[in-house]
Amino acid sequence: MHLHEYQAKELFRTFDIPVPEGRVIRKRSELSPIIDELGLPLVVKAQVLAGGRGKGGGVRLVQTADEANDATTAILGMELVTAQTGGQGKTVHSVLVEQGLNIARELYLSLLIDRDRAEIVIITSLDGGMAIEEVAASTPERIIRIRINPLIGLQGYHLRQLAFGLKLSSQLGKEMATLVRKLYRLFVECDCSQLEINPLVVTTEEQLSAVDAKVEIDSSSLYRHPELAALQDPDDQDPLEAEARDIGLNYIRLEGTIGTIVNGAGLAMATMDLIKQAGAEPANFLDVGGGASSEMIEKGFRILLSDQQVTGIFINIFGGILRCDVLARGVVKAAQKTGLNLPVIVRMEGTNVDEGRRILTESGLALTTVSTLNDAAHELAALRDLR
Amino acid sequence: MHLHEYQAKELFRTFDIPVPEGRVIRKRSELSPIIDELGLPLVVKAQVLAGGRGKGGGVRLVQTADEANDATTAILGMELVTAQTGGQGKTVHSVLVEQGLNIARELYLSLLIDRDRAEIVIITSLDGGMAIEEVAASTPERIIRIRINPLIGLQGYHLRQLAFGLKLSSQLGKEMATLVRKLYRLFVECDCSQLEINPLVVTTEEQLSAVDAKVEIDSSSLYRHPELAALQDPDDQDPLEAEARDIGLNYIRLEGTIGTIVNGAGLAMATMDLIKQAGAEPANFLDVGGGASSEMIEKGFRILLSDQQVTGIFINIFGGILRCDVLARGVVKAAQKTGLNLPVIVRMEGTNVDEGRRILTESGLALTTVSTLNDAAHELAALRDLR
Amino acid sequence: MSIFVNQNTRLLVQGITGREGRFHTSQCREYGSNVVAGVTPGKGGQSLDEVPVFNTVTEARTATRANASMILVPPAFAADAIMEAIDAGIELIVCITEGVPVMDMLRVKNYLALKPSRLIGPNCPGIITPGACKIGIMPGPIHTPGGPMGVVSRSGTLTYEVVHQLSQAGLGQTTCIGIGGDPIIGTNFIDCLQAFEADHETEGVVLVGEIGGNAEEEAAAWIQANMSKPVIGFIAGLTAPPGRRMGHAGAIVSNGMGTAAAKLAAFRAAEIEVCEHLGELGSLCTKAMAASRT
Amino acid sequence: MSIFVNQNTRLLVQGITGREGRFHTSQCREYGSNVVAGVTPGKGGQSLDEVPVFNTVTEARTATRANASMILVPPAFAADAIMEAIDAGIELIVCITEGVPVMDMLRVKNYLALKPSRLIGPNCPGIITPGACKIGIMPGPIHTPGGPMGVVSRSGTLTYEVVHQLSQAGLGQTTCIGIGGDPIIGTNFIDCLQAFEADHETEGVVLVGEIGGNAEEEAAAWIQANMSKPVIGFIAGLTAPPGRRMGHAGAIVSNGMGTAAAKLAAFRAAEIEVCEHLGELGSLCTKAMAASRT
Repeated sequence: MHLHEYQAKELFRTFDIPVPEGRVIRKRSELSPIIDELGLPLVVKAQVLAGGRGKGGGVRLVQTADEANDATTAILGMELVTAQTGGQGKTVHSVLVEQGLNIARELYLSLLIDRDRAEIVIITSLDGGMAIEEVAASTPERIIRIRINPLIGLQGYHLRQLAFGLKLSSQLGKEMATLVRKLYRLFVECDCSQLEINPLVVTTEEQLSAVDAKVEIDSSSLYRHPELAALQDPDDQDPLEAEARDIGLNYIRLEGTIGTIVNGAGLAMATMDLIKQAGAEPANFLDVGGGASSEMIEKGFRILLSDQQVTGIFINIFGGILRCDVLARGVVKAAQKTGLNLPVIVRMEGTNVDEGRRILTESGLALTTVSTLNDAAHELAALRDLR
Repeated sequence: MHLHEYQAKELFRTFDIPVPEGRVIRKRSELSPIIDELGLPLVVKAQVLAGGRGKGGGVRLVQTADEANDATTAILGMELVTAQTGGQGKTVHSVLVEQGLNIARELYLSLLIDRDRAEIVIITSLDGGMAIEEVAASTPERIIRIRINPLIGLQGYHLRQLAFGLKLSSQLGKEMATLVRKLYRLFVECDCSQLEINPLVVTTEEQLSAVDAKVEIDSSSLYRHPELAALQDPDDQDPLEAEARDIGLNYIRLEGTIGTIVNGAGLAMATMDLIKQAGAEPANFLDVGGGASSEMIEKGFRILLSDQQVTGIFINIFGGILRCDVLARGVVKAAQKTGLNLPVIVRMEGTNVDEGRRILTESGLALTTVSTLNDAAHELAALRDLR
Repeated sequence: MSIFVNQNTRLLVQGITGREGRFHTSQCREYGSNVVAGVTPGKGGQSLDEVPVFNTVTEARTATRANASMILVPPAFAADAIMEAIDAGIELIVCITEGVPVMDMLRVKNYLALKPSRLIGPNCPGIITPGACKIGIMPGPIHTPGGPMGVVSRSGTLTYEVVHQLSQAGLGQTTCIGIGGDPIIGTNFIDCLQAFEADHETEGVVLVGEIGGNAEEEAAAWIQANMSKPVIGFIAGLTAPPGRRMGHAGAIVSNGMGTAAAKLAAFRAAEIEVCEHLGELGSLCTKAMAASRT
Repeated sequence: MSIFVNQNTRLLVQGITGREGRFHTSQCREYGSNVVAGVTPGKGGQSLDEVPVFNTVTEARTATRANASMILVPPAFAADAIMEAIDAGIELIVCITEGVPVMDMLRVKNYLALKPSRLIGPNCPGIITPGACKIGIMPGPIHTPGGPMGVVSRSGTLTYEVVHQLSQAGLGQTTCIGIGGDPIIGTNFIDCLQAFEADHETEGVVLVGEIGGNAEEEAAAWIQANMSKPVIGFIAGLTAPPGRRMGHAGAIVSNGMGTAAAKLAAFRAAEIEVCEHLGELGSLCTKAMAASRT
């Protein structure tokens, strides 16, 4: 789960990590008292969950109240297109208005998890403000990577490697050590998957400040962080995805036309690939779980039917411990209940598959039943041509 | 460094670990207001750093104010002899007066460090009040040992092993879990070497209470625990040992007559053994450090000369990086400065030993110089016979 | 022959009295697994379908000499259950539970490195040596005993699909392992490949990967350097959009890393037989195994 | 031959600019050790008697390919220094520092188990392969190169005494190791015995123990089971009073455990040649070695 910049900065504040003074507004009318309170210059920043907001026009430095008004007017409600949003862009529902700082130097700092080595890694670079991938490609020597074994945690020598690597003055090195200790604690205690500050600013007053903040929380940990779970922003999600999540489905909306219902994430991905290979485009990823109960399939149908782009449905279920005959009855029941009227290909395999196929065939529904994935591919191609 | 029971219980209180209400007094006149405050029955407990106080008459349960007065009078100032004090006993300078509890059950609980496996071990037994060694010998099945790797710390399953092992009710199991979590935190945060609660009482109200508390702190860690270092009790130490500690010497007083000065702890122990094997008794352990500077040797002389039991001195120095000639000059200087007039055997070996021995011989002091340990043994035997 | 589990496996189930635990225990027993004990704190002394239940893993192991454990407990208790099994000296720990926080697994994985236990999972279907022992939630009947194929996969139902095709093609399995779809897992591809390479009955291996991380790339390098037996590789997630977790916590392309394309390229560079179309996996394996035997 | 250190050892000194660090660095260099780098945070870029100083161990190792480190930093910084060396991939770490808190060493020792580095100490004189490399604070000249004896000891000056007697008796040393007097140390007796057993030049070993813990008992059991070469054992502390720490943090008889008598009994049970009187160690070794050669 990604946090908005302003949410991440709130979290930083609770860990006493320095961030610029700022306020979030959702209406332009809220701006004027903030200018009075924070003074000028200010930075107006679109709050959408995507990187590259600056290049997309979502971040503006303003020197006067008029400029602040103009920037806020322009950004609030805009469809912000960045390298990470996709072509359609994301609607800006709120902006963060922050005090401008006197910047002496910009650094980069992030914490992440190395899944292969099971370590926490701190990455820092002398070139704040630049994407770390670009620095890694052009001047890798300007990046410092510090690996931390989670069983011993952050130690003095890690902080020395950081401070000497960034060529910080002794005073600034100490400030950085304090900052990184707090960040590490936040990272671990809040179950972060990723945390990025870019840039981490050194002000002309030799103070550090997290001018940007990206935080991703491990969704599996939210049960123990109700305060973080509450930060989930409904505005920022595809409404269908939000609905699916609320009813317990693992659903991701895509741009194609063939809706899929699959049991199991790996098989669901492979099914999307198969649709693509058959010349069609998957409309979604949908994993109804290994068990694939009829309730879950019914829920899946309802979500798919809400997607106006879907012109056909491919159900790919591998019946394991839950037998195919039970699954088939579930599909029929769900189809009847939802009044399904789109062409549906059902590929079903596994325990009791013959009985399952018989139930599907005899249901009277317009279902195309296939047994192998190769057959499914043929039917998918036909479905594509039909359209 | 060992803490007194009352100090350990103060420390428990700062970690919110339940202990009986109590007050420490050093004079009988302080007792009366405490009886008024705490009520009756009370327990009066001698505060000396030695186990087995109960058997030695240092712990009394009193039901009336008169009994309390009698007990306090008897215990304060007594020479308490227990299995751990040695024959001479220890003078009781203070007593702890505590509220009596309604005891339903007595358990045993301790935390210690397994040096070979580098783990923290919790030992608990169903038989509180008994020495754990006795339980281990007679009914080992009534002891539960839980090993904790310090890198992962105390986990839920450790606490379940404890609660199920002690056959605690679900409610009491939860209380015990809370208690042990706090104790573990105390153990680690205060750098304990050992922590023992015997008995850990279950009251008839189903509450846990640490009725006794033994805590040993790792002396090497005291630099980071000034508040614990301040608890060192001068009353409880041999005055010569306290003096030696204050001047930076590693000195332990023994019951023999041959004082020793050695550089290095292992060699000092071996030297004590050698004295004993020669038929004499070592008066002390004294390690003046691997370097054995003349200042340290002079300090050593002064301590030894303060010990009235010392009738002769054996100096055993292996000159390593610090050369024997330098050492010899140090010995001579120290002997002259301290006005040493006891027979002294000097065994010196190592770098520049010939020059060293020449300096000793020519010093005009009554020093017997030997080169091998076997020669030293002969001289020691002679010294013994002389006495 | 087989790897990690066989007819001598004495299975313990942690969380045996839960709904999932009870059901899958009965399924494993039905398949023939020797379930010797269950653990549910507070239910020690009871028994479930003749399987004795204990309060702690140590008790259970002492009483029954269990050498493997299947963990079916809620995610909040999974790390604790795994470490309890490690400390009790259980040799093989199979954690089925999905949704274990990564921070928990970071600690568990490093703790595991200090100890001799092997962990499979979490978030995995388990491990099965057909005809001998099933530890997990996979459907037993799709498997065929006797080899020649080993199967290792990050997925669940996708593995069943693969196994089914193998069985249909007349290719039995020595052992099939779902290593789990989480970012941090106990046993990885290389551990399994190493064991398959050493197992005499295994003649070839199907490796089923998916987007996220670079376990497939590392496996490919290892295969090229060390593996004498043919490996057939499949990767799921060619069409997965970047930055999204595809069901499995570990299945995510982030910052251009972990793409299916990169993994397939690594397979090809390591001369691994790549299965492009999942529907053809069975026939591809038949061909590959025939080629390797000549 | 030798164990752990030889003429290829490239030594780094952590805490090189401190008083102790500077002095013992010069002593080690005088003996012939190849000191390639020093580390003192904040003094990177300087040099000390031609030895370049770096801010971090990683930097130093990258620049100089140091493969061993001698740590001479105050106790409060020792654990950090050891872990820094571990993470930098230093193969052999020798920590001389006395007074490291046990709780620090508990963590370090377990962390070490995750990594390939070897730690000797803390609270030890170090390790020397006479004529080739000295890492530590022992006096060089008392040693004699060329074997046949290996020496391993928990003590400092007591080890010098032993080595001196060996040299006097005409018995040279392959390698002499002070493993340290603390309760928790990196390399134990068995690690050294194992290495001595495998070292062709070492023909016999002197093992110098003392009261506290049961490392000597474990060593005795290992020797009986695994060692083909003669071992001569000495234990200090027969007259040590129980419950008192005899200088070394680890030298304490507590609750009747760790007595010299028990250790000597274990030696005898394992048929280890026991040296009763320290003064006779040299002659005893001469006899034992002569006997083993016939």
